[in-house]
Amino acid sequence: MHEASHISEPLAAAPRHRASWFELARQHRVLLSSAFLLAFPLVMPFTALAVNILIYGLYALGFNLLFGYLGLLSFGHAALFGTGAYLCGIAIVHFGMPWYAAIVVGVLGGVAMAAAIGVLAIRTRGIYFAMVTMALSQCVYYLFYQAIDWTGGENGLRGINVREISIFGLKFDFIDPLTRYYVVAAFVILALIFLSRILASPFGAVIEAVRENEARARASGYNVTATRLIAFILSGAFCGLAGALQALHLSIVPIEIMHYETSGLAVMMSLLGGMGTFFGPFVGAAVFLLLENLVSLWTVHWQLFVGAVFMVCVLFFPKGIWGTLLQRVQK
Amino acid sequence: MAGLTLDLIGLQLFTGLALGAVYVLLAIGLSLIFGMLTVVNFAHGAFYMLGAYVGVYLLALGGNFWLCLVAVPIIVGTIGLVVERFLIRPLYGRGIDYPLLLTFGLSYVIVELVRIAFGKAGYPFDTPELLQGAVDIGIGYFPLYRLFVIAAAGVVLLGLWLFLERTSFGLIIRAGARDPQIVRVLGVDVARVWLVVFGIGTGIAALAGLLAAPLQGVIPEMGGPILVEAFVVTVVGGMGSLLGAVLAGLLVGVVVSLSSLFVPEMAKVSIFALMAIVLLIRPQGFFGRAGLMS
Amino acid sequence: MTSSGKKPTDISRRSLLGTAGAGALLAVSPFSINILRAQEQTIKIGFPVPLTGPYGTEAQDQVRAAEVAIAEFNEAGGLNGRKAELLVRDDKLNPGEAATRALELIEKDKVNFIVGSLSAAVQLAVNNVTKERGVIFNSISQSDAINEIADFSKFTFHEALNPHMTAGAVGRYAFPKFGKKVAFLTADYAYGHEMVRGFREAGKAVGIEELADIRHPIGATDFSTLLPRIQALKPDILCICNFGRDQQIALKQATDFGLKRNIKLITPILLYTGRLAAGAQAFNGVIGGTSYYWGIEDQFASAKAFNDRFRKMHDGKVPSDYGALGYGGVKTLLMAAKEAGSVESEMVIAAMEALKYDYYKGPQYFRKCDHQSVQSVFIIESKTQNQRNEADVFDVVATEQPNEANLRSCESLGHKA
Amino acid sequence: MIGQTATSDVILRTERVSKQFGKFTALKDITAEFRRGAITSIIGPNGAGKSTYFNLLSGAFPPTSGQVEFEGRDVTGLPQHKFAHMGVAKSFQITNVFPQLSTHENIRVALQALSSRYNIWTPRTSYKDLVVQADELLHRVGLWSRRGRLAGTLAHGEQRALEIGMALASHPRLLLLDEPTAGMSPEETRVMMDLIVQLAQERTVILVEHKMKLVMGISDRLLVLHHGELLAEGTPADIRRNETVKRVYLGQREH
Repeated sequence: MHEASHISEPLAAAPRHRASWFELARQHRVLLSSAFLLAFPLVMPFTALAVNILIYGLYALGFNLLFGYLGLLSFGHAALFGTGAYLCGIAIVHFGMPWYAAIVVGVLGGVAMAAAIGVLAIRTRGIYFAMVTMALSQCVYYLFYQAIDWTGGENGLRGINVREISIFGLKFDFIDPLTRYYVVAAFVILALIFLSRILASPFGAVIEAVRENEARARASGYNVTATRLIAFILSGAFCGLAGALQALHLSIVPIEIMHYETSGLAVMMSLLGGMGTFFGPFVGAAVFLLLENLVSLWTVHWQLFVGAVFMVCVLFFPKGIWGTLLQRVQK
Repeated sequence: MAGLTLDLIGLQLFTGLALGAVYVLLAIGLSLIFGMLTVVNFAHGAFYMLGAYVGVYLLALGGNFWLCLVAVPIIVGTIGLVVERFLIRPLYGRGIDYPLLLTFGLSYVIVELVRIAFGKAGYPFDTPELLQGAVDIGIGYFPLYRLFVIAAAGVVLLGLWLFLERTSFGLIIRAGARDPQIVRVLGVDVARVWLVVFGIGTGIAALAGLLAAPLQGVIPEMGGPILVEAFVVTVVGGMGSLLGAVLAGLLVGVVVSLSSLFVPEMAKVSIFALMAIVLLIRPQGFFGRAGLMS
Repeated sequence: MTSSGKKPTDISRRSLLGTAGAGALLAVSPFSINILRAQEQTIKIGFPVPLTGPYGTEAQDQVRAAEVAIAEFNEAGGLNGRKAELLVRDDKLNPGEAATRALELIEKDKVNFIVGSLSAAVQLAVNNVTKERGVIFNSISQSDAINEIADFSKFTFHEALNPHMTAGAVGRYAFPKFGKKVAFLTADYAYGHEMVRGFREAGKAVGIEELADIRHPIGATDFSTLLPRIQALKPDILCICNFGRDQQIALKQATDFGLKRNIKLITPILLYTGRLAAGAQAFNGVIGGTSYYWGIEDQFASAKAFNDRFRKMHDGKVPSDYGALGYGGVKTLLMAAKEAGSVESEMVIAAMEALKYDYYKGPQYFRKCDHQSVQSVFIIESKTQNQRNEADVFDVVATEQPNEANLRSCESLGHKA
Repeated sequence: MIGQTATSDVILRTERVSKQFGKFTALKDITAEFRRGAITSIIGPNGAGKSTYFNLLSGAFPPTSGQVEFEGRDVTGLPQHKFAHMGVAKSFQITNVFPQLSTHENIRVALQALSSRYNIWTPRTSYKDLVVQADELLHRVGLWSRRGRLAGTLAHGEQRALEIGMALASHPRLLLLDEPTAGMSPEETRVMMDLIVQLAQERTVILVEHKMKLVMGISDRLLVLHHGELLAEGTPADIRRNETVKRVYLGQREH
């Protein structure tokens, strides 16, 4: 062992040198992502789609924190997304709250729902976790479905009409599509900063450790159950924010937002983009929604393409589009 | 609650059993596939739907319902074989999530292909003439076809049981479900066993779809909601347990039917609540093995 | 025309530019876009309908019929030479998707009007987007909520019938005829409840005895759990208050349970496409309402003209009920624009409110307070005998003439009028 | 000796612990004491229940009946992660590191478990003391040169050493090692045994070992398990003389 150490000294230093620009990009990923998001609407077919990509990207990002970074597959994230959207909408429609307060309510809603589902589901594992989260989110679906006075039931919640928003005394026309885009983008960038901090923090290290080796993490003194629960709740904060932004963007909250197919969307987008990659969820959301948008222009059978692309990813690019790209660049 | 009588509740129980019979057939295939291959088949609902459509197609070609009962599982089962061989097999050893995700994508593809081939509107599926109408079962009138569905499910279960208990191939499957390692040690070609199991599972799902067709008609989306319910059944019964699938299937059928009698607004949520409760008390389901999922 | 002869190339180049970099242009100067939206451009009508999903067939028929309205308008010279154009979008039966599509149509495509939607929730979502942006929306989906003050705006029009009208008409026809003991089988959501409300309102006048209102969850695949209970109640009439696929399965299973032997089944809306999909056996003898059935061409010249035009454009097919609504929705807006001589919202609204029209199903007009189209309701009965051809599936057994008294009153909807 | 209390020089004891797996009894009524500062080895032939006993001692799962006491405190049924916080560290029988993390990060993560684990905002690199301590531990277990390598790419012996480094990160008063030399070359084994002796100067060590010869030289005391029961207990010399033990080990060849 002592002899080996002399040989490997330069080896250890070498990769650091080779991928220096890659490392640099990695260190400033929030900055790069933000710059990209600011220019993004210019290349999109229409702004409302760009806003949707941001929002679904954020939703998938929240999911990815759990699945990509911690390795927990949830099929119930629609409940977190939907609760954020409904609570934000209800705050505006029924309580006349200002838009920023409503966003806070939405985020807190996502957090609270994640805590409730998490406490019940976190003890189960693997496939069972996926099933229990799905079942619990279906229960939440019917809960919101039945609360017609608050949610509008089947008809959805309407009237989340924010015409004008003021930020530090400046007034902006929220009906204007680009304004709407940049307001949403600002929140998404805040979320990216937050995620970046989480991943770099000691808790980020715990998440990696639990994903890598649960037994070892436990023996090292980590409470694995608590770690999962905290990650689930953090995930709920991101998804709740995404939901709140969705409510403001579309000015309605449809009950479909709680449907298990919405949970499936997060899975598909994360996997398409690249699980466990920082920017992958946005790539996944963009690819999914663009594919849906473009393909549905010339055929109503767009689901065939989406499904096929997804299968190809699972079979040949398990790291997803962004993950595979990163891997290529790294080499 | 006007008109609630014991007869009515009895009739409702019977209805629940008929409903449960379809759940059982779906769940048993899911469970078989999961128990052997540890694959959670998200395309199971799509195979169920495919069974109904193949039935529609065969009837249009001039076949009759009884012929379909035999041909449909064979045709769809064969498709299942192809899917296992070329799409799922490359994913073994990559963790439990990947086959799940693949079949999730596959379900989209199958549904859309059916829409292209058969259109979006769906087809009527008349109850076979011999089985039309209702019969008096002592407590009230009950549709003959529903009795037939219960009986057909029973026959399939009996056949499956005989196959598993009395044939050497069944013995291998049972051993493999307990411990795949043992089968490998015995020098059996595990890949072939898995292939066949997937084929049988999808074949039974297709049969369930065919049996359900006269009850609900046939549309491309018919596999979606029932897949979720079949998952509930498998999880409540214990993933991988055949006995669990049967008992939980009947239980879920009865719960749905009784809750829609007493608390209709809770009918849809009742089975999910049931599942959540079962899993919180007994995380591995009725007959599941603890720690299987770790 | 000669003076504008060279303009189209100019415009098409600009609109191409506009499409390619809509975002960029908009960022630099939002006004330039408005200037581009000059009078010479085509009249754009956004048409979000659920092309994918379980109502794809109905949606496709809506598009076909809307194309007929566009073709007629353009052939007649358009609005002083301005042609109309239909921008079809797939709302996927999802309100969120529909709202996004409505935003796309308004913000990117700069449509003048939006017509469309099939489900109630989608219609309300589109309406919420259009009314905020001052774009006229003529809904061709059936719901009561759109008439109510909370969702209504002056930009909101409703060409379709609503459940209150259809259920009411069917009830007024059926209760005196088949008996007073009535049970309901109701889909447990707003649309289902609205249907029941309509039946009850009609039943008050006749004095019906309500035995039970049995609810089922929307999207149910199994009604067998409820049917024995209904059977035990021994009603004269069972009102099936649900829609589309739910209705097909409910009728199918009710037939299997032998309910039809001594109970008359009625429903507010009998869908032409639904009847074709589920088959004659399940629907046989069921009575329901509809806003349109091609068979009324014996009654109305306008229906005959519309059917013939539709047959000519679409290989001899006849329009379905929802299809006809697509025609009516587009036609009314275009004719109002023509009347107003402009596509300017305020002027078109005034013209719509003043419109007395008979385009495809007899006389119609928009009520002032809620912009609901007052129109006749056809009572039809599904048949298995004496079919002249494949499309001949219903008999029109009665027609309820347009009458504001059959609508919910403006006051009860919250309007001041 | 460090941290010796007046209460007792017994650091860990088990009182009639048993473990059932379904109908199978893996351990039966074992009462034993482990002295502070000593190296105690648990030996026995295959299937004797060594690993089960080890898992009970380290808190991986609770006994079916009986009691486990650490420093006079009843710790039966406490969750695994609490053991690390009390000062009990363990290594696994099968190599058990975080393969996708760097060697340094493996140890840093283990160190972090005692302080800042649920902080989600401050960058982990700003905890300079942990970085420095991790480097010290890397030196200690001879892996300094592998600092930046992914743990999964290390040689088998190196991974075992890394595991010990991670176990030391919690400053354990009691170190539990499950067959630390399994699968090692003779040279690697020698280095590992030296390391264990060195570690034992500052803390109590309990070893589970299949190869009896290996531990005879370094152990202060030995426990011999057979068929889930405690067969014998004593100094290496006692055990060497014990006829029952001889019979059990002669019954099957020692590797």
